[in-house]
Parts: sequence; C-alpha cells; structure tokens
Amino acid sequence: METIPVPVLFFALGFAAALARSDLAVPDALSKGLSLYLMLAIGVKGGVALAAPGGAAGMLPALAAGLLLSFLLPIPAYAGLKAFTRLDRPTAAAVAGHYGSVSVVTFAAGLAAVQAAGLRAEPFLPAVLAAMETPAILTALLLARRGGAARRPKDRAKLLREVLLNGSVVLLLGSFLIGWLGGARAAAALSPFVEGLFQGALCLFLLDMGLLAARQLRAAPQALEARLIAFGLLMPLFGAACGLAAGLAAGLSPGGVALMAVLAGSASYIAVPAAMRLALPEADPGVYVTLSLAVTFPFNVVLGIPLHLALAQRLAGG
Amino acid sequence: METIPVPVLFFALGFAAALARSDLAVPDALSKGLSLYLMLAIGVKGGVALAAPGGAAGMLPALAAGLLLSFLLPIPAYAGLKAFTRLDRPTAAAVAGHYGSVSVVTFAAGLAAVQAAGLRAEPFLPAVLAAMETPAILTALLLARRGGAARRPKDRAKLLREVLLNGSVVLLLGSFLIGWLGGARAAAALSPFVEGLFQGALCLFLLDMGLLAARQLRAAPQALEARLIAFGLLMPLFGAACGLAAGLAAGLSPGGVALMAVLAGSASYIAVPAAMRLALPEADPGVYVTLSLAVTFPFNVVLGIPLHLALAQRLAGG
Amino acid sequence: METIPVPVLFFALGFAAALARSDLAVPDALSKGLSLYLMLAIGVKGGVALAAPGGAAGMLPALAAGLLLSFLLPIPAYAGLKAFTRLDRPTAAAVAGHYGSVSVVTFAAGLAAVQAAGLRAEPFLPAVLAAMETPAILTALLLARRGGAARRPKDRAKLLREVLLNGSVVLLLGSFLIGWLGGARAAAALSPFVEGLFQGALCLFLLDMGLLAARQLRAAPQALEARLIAFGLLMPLFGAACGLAAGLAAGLSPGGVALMAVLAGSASYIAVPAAMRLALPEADPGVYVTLSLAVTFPFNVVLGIPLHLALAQRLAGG
Amino acid sequence: MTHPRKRIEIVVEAVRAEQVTDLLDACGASGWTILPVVSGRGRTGMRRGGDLAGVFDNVLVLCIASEAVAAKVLEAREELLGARPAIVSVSDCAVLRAEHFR
Amino acid sequence: MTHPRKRIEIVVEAVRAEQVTDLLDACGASGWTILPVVSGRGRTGMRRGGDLAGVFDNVLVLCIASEAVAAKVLEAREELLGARPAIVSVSDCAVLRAEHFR
Amino acid sequence: MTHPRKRIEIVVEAVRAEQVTDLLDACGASGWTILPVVSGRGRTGMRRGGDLAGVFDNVLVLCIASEAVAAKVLEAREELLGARPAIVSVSDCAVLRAEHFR
Ligand SMILES: Nc1ncnc2c1ncn2[C@@H]1O[C@H](COP(=O)(O)O)[C@@H](O)[C@H]1O
Ligand SMILES: Nc1ncnc2c1ncn2[C@@H]1O[C@H](COP(=O)(O)O)[C@@H](O)[C@H]1O
Ligand SMILES: Nc1ncnc2c1ncn2[C@@H]1O[C@H](COP(=O)(O)O)[C@@H](O)[C@H]1O
Ligand code: NA
Ligand code: NA
Ligand code: NA
Repeated sequence: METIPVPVLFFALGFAAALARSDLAVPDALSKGLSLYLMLAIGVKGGVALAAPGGAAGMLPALAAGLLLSFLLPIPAYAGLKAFTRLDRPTAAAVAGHYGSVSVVTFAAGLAAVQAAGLRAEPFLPAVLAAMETPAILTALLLARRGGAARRPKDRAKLLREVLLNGSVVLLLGSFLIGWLGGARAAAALSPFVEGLFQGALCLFLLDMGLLAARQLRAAPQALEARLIAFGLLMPLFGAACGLAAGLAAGLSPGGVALMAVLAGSASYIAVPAAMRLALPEADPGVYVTLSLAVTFPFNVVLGIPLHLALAQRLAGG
Repeated sequence: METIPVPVLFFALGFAAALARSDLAVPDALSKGLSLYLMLAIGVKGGVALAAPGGAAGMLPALAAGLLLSFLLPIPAYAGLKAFTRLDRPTAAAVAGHYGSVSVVTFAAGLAAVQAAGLRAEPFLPAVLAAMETPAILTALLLARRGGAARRPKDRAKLLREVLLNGSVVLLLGSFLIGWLGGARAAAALSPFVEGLFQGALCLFLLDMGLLAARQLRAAPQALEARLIAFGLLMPLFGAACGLAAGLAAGLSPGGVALMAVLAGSASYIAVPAAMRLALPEADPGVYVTLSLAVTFPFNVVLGIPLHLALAQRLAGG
Repeated sequence: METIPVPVLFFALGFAAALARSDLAVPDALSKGLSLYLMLAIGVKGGVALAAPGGAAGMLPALAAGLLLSFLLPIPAYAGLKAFTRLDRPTAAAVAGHYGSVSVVTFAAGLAAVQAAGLRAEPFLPAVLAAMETPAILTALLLARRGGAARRPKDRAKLLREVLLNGSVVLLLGSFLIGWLGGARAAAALSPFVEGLFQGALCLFLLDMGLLAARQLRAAPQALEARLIAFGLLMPLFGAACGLAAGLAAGLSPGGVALMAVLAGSASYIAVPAAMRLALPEADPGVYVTLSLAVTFPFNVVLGIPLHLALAQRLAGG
Repeated sequence: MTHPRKRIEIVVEAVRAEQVTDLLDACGASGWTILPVVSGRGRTGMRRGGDLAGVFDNVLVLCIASEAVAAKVLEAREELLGARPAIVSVSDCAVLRAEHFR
Repeated sequence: MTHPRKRIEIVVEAVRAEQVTDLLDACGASGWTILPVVSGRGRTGMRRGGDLAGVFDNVLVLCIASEAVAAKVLEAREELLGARPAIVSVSDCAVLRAEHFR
Repeated sequence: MTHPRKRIEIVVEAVRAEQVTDLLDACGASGWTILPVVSGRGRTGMRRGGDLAGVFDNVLVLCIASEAVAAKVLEAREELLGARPAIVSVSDCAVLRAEHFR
C-alpha cells in the first residue's frame, strides 16, 4: 500500500465507485480540460528541459525507435488477434492500431513514477510520445484495407487531416516547441502552472479514467470474452518488451528506457478511437474502446509501470 | 469590513450581481468541477493530517456524535415545520432531511475561518462531514412514509444506492482514505494543488453560490413565506447549538467544536435535494432548494460561522 | 523569437492549428471559466495593490481619461467606416462600438509584457479597464439610432441592464473592490491562485483565442474585404495613439502609459458583441466579430503591444 | 419505401428519465433518444437547470414506435406522469428500414 | 384519450430566445421547452456556437398549443422573425391530459 | 399563409454528422440544425457519450425540406445509413416564409 503512487489510488477510487454504481461523475468539459492541461504541461516541461545544455543528446535515435514501434507494433497485434480471437478483420485492425499508438495519461503516470523513484528521464520523450500517436493508425488502415474497397477522396483527405493534425499531437508538439523556444523564460513564467498542479490534475483525471473504465466494462460486455481480455493483458507486455529493447538500443537512461517501455506498452483511448470510427465504421467501437480503456489502461497503470520501471533499472543500470 | 473573510465577500458579490439581474454566470461544468475539487482537497488534507502521529485521537466519539446528529436533527425540524408552517407532509419531511445533513462548502468556509482565527481543527473532521451526509435522508424518508405507500423494490434499490454511494460521500471518504494511505508522500505531491488553490477555488465557488442563491430566491417566491424564512434562520441556530454541545461532549478542541456546530447548523444543497427528488416526488423542490440554498446557506456563511466560532472559543477555551 | 512572450506563442499555436484544420478544441465551459478567472485575478491583484500606501495616487484623471476615450473613440471609427467602406449604418455603428470598448485578454497580455520588461503599472488600471467596457456601447447606439426607430421600453430596460451590469464589468469591479477591501489578507490567501496560475491560464486562453480567431476568419470571409482589414489594423493604431496621449496627460508611469495605449487600441469581443446582437439586430455579427477577434486582436497581441510599450518607454521615460 | 410509425415525445425531469426509458423498454419500444433541455415553462412554473443538485433539469425523450407500442405507452400514462412535471405528445411519422422499429 | 394540438418548432438565435418565449406567453401558450443547438445552416450561412460572446448560438423552442394559440403565434410572425435568422414550423400532434395545454 | 414541407429527423453518430449534412446539402436542402443527444438506445445497444474520444456520442439532425428534396434524401438512404447506427424519420409540417425552404 505504502508504495502505490497517489494518482493510482485515485484511479482505483474511480474504478471502485463506478463498479459500485455510485453517481460520482466528472463533467465532460472538465475531463477534456484536464487532458488539454496534461498535454500542455508535458510538452512545455519537455521543451524547456530540451533547451538546457545537452538536452537534445540522443533524441534522433529515440524518435526513430518510437516511429518504428508505432508503425510496426500493430502487425503482431493484428496477427495475434486473427489467430486467437474471432474478431472480424476491420475490428481486429482497429484494435491493433490502438496498441501501436500511445496513451498520454499512461505516460504521465509513468513520468510521475520515474520521478518518484528518483530517476531522471530524457527531456525529449514528450516528442517521442507525440511521434508515436499516429503512425499506427496508418498501419491499421493498411491492415484493414488489404483487398478492401477504396475510399472516396473527400473522406480520405478528411481522414488524413484527422490523423496528422489530431488535437493531441498538435498540442503536445506545439507546447514542446514553445517550451524549447521559451527556455528558462517559459520555465519561470509557467512553473507553478505546469509543475505545481501536475500531480493534482493527474489525480483528478485518473479518478475520471477509473470511472470511465469501469462504466465501459459494464456497457460493453462483448469485449469481455476471455481471449480478448488475455490479448489486452499480454499485448502491452509484448509492446513493453519491444519498447525496452528499443530504449536500450537507443542508449537511453534507465528512466528513459522505462518510459519507452511504458509508451510502447500503452494503448490509445482518444486519438485512435476517433480516427477508427471515421475510417473503419465497420469495426466495433465497443471492442476497441473497452479493451484499451478498461483492460489495458488499468493493467498498465497498476502493474505495468512498476514492472517496466524495475526491469529498466535492472537492464540499464540505475 | 476588515474582518469579513474574502470568500464571503465573493459570495456577497455573486448575490448582489444576481439580485441586480447581471448576466454574470459560472458555467455548470465549472461549478461541478470546483465542487469536486473542494471535496478532494478537504478529504486529502484531512487524511494526510490523520496520518500524522496522534491524528486519530478522539475520532470515534466525534464520528458517533456526527452520525447521531444527522439521524436525529430531522425530527425536531419536521416537528417545527408541521407545527408552525402549512407545508404538506412530504415537503416538510424533505426539508427536515436537508437540515440533518450537511453542506460541504459551509464546512470549507468554516475551516477557512477557523484557520484565519489561528486555531487548528481535528484532522478527522472531513470524515465526520462525510458521515453526516446521508443518515438524515433515511430519517426524512421514515418521517414521510409513516403510513405512506410502499415503494417498488427496484426504485428502493436505486434509492439506497443513491443514498449510500452518492458522489460526494464517495469522493470525500475516498480522498480522505487516500490522504491517509499516502501520508507525507501525498502531502508533498499534492500540496500546491490542495493547499495553494484552495482559497481561490473557494472564492470562485462562493461567487457561483451567491449567483445561484439569489436566482433561486427570485425563481421560487413561494418559499419566501415569513414562517418558512424564520425556520431557515432558526433551525441552523438550533442545529449549531446541538453541534456545539456534541463537540464539547466529544472533547474536541475549540476549532473542532466550532466546526461541529458549523456542520450541524448547515443544510445540504446537493446530495439531499437529488435524493429527495427521486424518493419523494410529491415534495416541492422549490421549497427545499430555496430554503437550503438561498436562506440558510447565506445566513451560515455570513453570520453563523463567526457566531459559532466565537461561542466555541468561549466555551471550549482557546 | 527569443523575445516573443510565451502566451503569444500559444496564440500562434492555436491560430496555426485552426488554419491547418486540426480538430484541437477547448471546451466552451473551459474558455468561459478561464475568462472568469482572468477577470477575477486582474481585479483582485489591482485592488490589493491599490490598498497599499500611495496606490490610488493619480487614479481619478486616469479613470476620466478612460471614460472619455471609450465614449469618444467610436465617433472617428464610425466616420472612417462610413467614408472608406460600404458597411450599412447599423453595422458600422456596431463595429465602432467594439473599438471604443476594450479587450480583457489584450490587457492581460499587455500587463504580462509590461512586467516582463521590468516596468510597474499603476494598480488602478483594472478599474480603468472596467470603466472603458460600456460607454462605447451607448455611443454606438446613438450613432445607429440617429433618425432610427424608437425601441420598445421593455427591450430598452433589458438592454440598459445588459450594458451596465454585464458580467465582465461586475466581476472585474467586484474583484477589484474585494482585493482593495481585503488588502494584505486577500493577497496572502489568494496569491497562489491569482499570481501563480496567471501565466498558465493566459496561455491556455490565448491558445483558444487563436483557434477561435482562425476559425472565425474562415467562417466569415465577408469581413475580409481589403478596406475592412485595413480598418482593423489602422483603427487600433489610432486608438492606441489617443491612449498614449491620454496616459501622458494623466501623468501615468511608462508602464501605465503603455497599458492606456493597449486599452484604447483594443477592441471588445465578448461584452460588446453580445450587447450589439440584442440592440442592433440589423447589424451583421459576421463583420464585427471577425474584425475584432480575427484581425485586431491578433494584431494587438503580436505587434501592437510591443510597439506601444516601446513608444511609452520613449515618451514617458523609463 | 417508408413505413408509418408513431413519434412519441416526452419532456420530463432529468432525475426521472430512467423511469421513463424503463417504461418504454417494458412496452416493447426498440429504442429511444434523450435530448438535453435548457429551460422550460409549464404548469409547475419555470424550470431552468444549473442548480447544483440537478433537480430543476428537464430532458426530452424521443421514441419512434409502432402504433401498438405507442398505445401501450399511452395507457401507462398514470405511471408515466402521476403528479409530476411532464408532458407527452404523439404524432405520425414515417421511417426507413421498418425492421429497426417495433 | 388523446387530444389534437399543434406542435410549433422555432429555431432562433439564443440571444433572442426570451423574446420568442415572451411572445408565446403573450399569445396564451401554457408552456414551452428550449433545447440547445450545436450548429445550423440556413440563409444566413453556418451558425456554430462557441464564440465567447455567444452571438452565433442558436436554440430550438418547442411549444405545444391549441389551434387557436398556434394561429395567434403565426400571425405574430413579423415580430417573431423580422429580418433575423430564424425558422418556424408547425405540425399536428396529440397530447395526453388536455387540461395541461391551451 | 403556411406552406407544406417535410420534416426529416436523423439520429446519427456525432463523428458522422458532417457526412449527413454534406448529403443534405448535396440533395438541395436549404438548411439544417444539429441538436446534441445525451444518450440513446437502439439495435446497437446503449450509446451514452462522455467517453474521451467521443465515439459514443450521437446527435440529432433536423432538416425541413420540400417533398422533392426529402425524396432525394430518402433515396440516398444506403449512403446515409449503411451498416451504421442511425435512424431516419419523416413527418409532415407547415412553414412560414416558403421562400426560405427548398
Ligand atoms: N405547452 C408546452 N409546450 C412545450 N413544452 C411544455 C409545455 N408545457 C410544459 N412543457 C415542458 O414540460 C415541462 C413540465 O411541464 P409541467 O408539468 O406543465 O410543469 C416544462 O418545464 C416544459 O419544459
Ligand atoms: N431547412 C432547415 N431545416 C432545419 N433547420 C433550418 C433550416 N433552415 C434554417 N434552419 C435553422 O435556422 C437557423 C437560422 O436560419 P436562417 O435564418 O435561414 O439563417 C439556421 O442556423 C439553422 O439552425
Ligand atoms: N425507436 C427509436 N426511437 C428513437 N430513437 C431511436 C430509436 N431507435 C434508435 N434510436 C436512436 O438511434 C441511435 C442509433 O440506433 P441503432 O442504429 O438502432 O443503434 C440510438 O442510439 C438511439 O439514439
Ligand atoms: Na503502444
Ligand atoms: Na445539518
Ligand atoms: Na478600444
């Protein structure tokens, strides 16, 4: 108990409250506001740190590793789903896309855990986070479309915009850039906002995620088939293992290796579902939202992060 | 003027603005967000303090006193309403339930006043606050149902859930528990959030309460009958007197005694109205919301709290 | 780049994101909440500083100058619009009203720039800001009504209320008064809220303003006629010149002179549009919202403020 | 190509919306949609949401159903309405894809 | 069991909603309901709310009224609409509890 | 004084609303209005918004159009609906100011 991070306790509180059918609820506008805040804060803090002397050392290999992971991870995910579950092709492809992409809040919780363990992490990881959001969507579409019908050009343009310019990527990268441009000036002006409030905002947001996850579990029991749950627990471990390897190969510090594992092991629950709903209307959102939000997210936050952190410390020294 | 607390001035600003029919308004989602924040902050701060050595001393008698007050206060309230006003039985019972229960924001304003007076309060009072929210609802239902119709089982289950697991109780108790489990760790991580912002959030919320109270006064003039207003002013004094006595009997410090009086004298305006609307549809919400929000709440915040504080200092030494 | 303030970079980020049709969006309730916060914080900080010894020196001439500017600036604006554009009378009058009035966020950005330049500003300027919000509305109505139809009395009463008691004036002046009454007490209690968060909240709000401005540009191309754009760029310069002169005449410090120029050069995008939609339904909101929000606001934030600051430092010494 | 159905529209307190949709389900309706309401006026006076407890919020429940289901719903009117603030109206409409509506 | 009434539906600027409901009250309607609108298109182009002043917000006003009241409302159309963005439509419906609707 | 029109009402996923209004525009409708939806039930089960990605949000699209435009819209039903969650209903109404509605 002593060692469970406080934000995780708030996740558990929300989860338990919703399972018990409490009417506790966080207004939509507040959830969205908190998620904007977290992206802004993560971006600015990363950018500011990047501007410090030596901050960019090792960025390119890490970015390349992140892009590659996001592009490639959907392929084993899809293969696994087709081999072991009865999901139709579009739904399997859509699910696979979620696991190549990443979850901002899982990263935030990982960052907090890394810092609580007294480790530092490379400042450019928020840029890696942003870079990993969208490639997986393209892979998922390719997986779904093999032999499928062509899309109308207008839809395709809209989809490309959605994928490349989706709000979270823009805000993350933009804030990162601003933090980097602003440097010490930005740090001084924004520190009470992006540092002081971070933990509190994360707690409130995780409370809401707990509520949403448990409610989703109840709303979409079709995703609760045993083999799907197994996928939702094993795939993040497989992804994290790849992330660990990639982080080590990219020469990151122990904290950075842990966060690469957290990223690769996490699954998107905002950007990818929205893109999939538009691009693959035949895929069942009840399956991919439930797996990502209600199975993999809790698993990562509660068990995955401490595990990856311990492994990273072992393997990378620290 | 010098001595009116700043949050109370914001309440007055909102009240005056709405009376003058200004279009100043706080968005719903923001009010709800602020109220979640206040409960989380009160809970965490209390829990953290409880974890400190000696923090739990005297908790059980205070909890017992709070439960008893919440169960019993509706009875004299109901008797008074039936004797001196013309309210029908369900409405009288519903009103009575509000006065046995408590108001989180009145407690927050009381806490701020206690601290401004240089006093400390027992850290477990947030738990007492949570414990006092719901027993009064059960008493109110018993008062209304004497000889009344039986409810459908499904409704009854829903109602029980609403009563026992209502959002504010769950969040208050959950945050309290998390603060207690997290201890110093939670304090360090969350202090800028739960301490630094508290006064500001309270000001903004009280601004909104002022707007809501004055608008409710204008919307429901039926609650403005002289005898009802008299009830809305005298009942909190009676409740506070009982709270004062209970606090002294439980051996609390002067700040704690003052806050027990504040709790017992306060009336619910979130949890109880919602429960009553479901459980006693025949009761007139125009009466109970107006009395609690627009008569008793302002009275407590402006006059009640300083009065109880002065009395508690007298009677408990300090 | 080094010298562009961080909040302005967030404006640029929002503007660019919306131009590129990203789906980045700030929930309505959050925008409104941030705007309430900024008014509360500006008001309280000003009031607290006013309460310090010597804080009120020079307030009356500045207030008088502000009122005069707000009453009179719509007249040259209207004359210019009638002479050089083809706007109908009600629309020209409505536009003119926006330029006599002021923009709270432009003021906030100006304040941040003044402080970043190491200057101080008179603490009573938030009161001048509040005083300048509404007189311009009356002038605009007179300009529109010359020879026009009389209004129904009920509408007139409603309009007067809207004008005199509009939410931003009430909250600004009320917070100012509370800061002044509360003095050091208010400062101590609210400082983490009104000081610590100010820059961060301003960044988030400017991000949203950038999104809104660019979206408005795309939604109302009729306002993009060359002569209207020219008006939207020249009028703020003319206004700022008058503000500069008035600030010097009122004997303000360099920072104060700069802020008088910022105020006089800014255009309203909340209070005045709402009032004009009610009072002058024949006027085209597509024109006045677009000019104020999407032409003049960005111009002021990006170019106007540094220009006025440089001029003020020249002319007022400092 | 289109098929005749009944369009039932009920304005009711938000706290009581679930009772109404439970009733629609029980009467055999194949679906319903709940829309938010800003404010309303009726016999019980103005109802404008925004109070913290939500007791003054209304919603509008829309249900498209067969004549038979609609008749059942209207018969249950006492349970539906009782003394509470609420209005019910019914009109004719036509739908695509008859198989989607009972 | 049910009684014929008119269902009047008006989409209008949010800032002007109170003028419409005042008119409905003046014409003798016994009630109305205001629903929020996300966005709309009409002669005056796209209207999507979310601007800070709220001038581009629409609402939908729903009023169920007797034939006589509806006729009065439609007669007042100039006052109701003038040059402003707004649409008005009327259809037939049936209500329970006739005494609740004038 | 009033003119007969068709009132088309479509409940559809929020992420797909733009496809529907594009289709209405293409069929020649002179306008439409989008209303928010709190929750709904249909063949595909409960849909309650509030998930962070917005994939479970519905909206209601209202379009008043001439008989001819309405017929075109209904003909496009496959494009409109396909396999997706959505319902379409049509009823009769009358409008003021015919020139405002095609
Ligand atoms: N004639 C009406 N037309 C439209 N909505 C109505 C009408 N009467 C009542 N309502 C709505 O139904 C709610 C409850 O009505 P009531 O039970 O009459 O107070 C009101 O708050 C309105 O939102
Ligand atoms: N044919 C239509 N069907 C449904 N809503 C419409 C229609 N025409 C206009 N509207 C709505 O009425 C508002 C004002 O219309 P207008 O006055 O034509 O600009 C629009 O923003 C739409 O929300
Ligand atoms: N019979 C109905 N009456 C009203 N709304 C319905 C009905 N059936 C479905 N809906 C709405 O249409 C959405 C999609 O329906 P479906 O495609 O059947 O899942 C549902 O979520 C409801 O909001
Ligand atoms: Na991943
Ligand atoms: Na009480
Ligand atoms: Na100006």
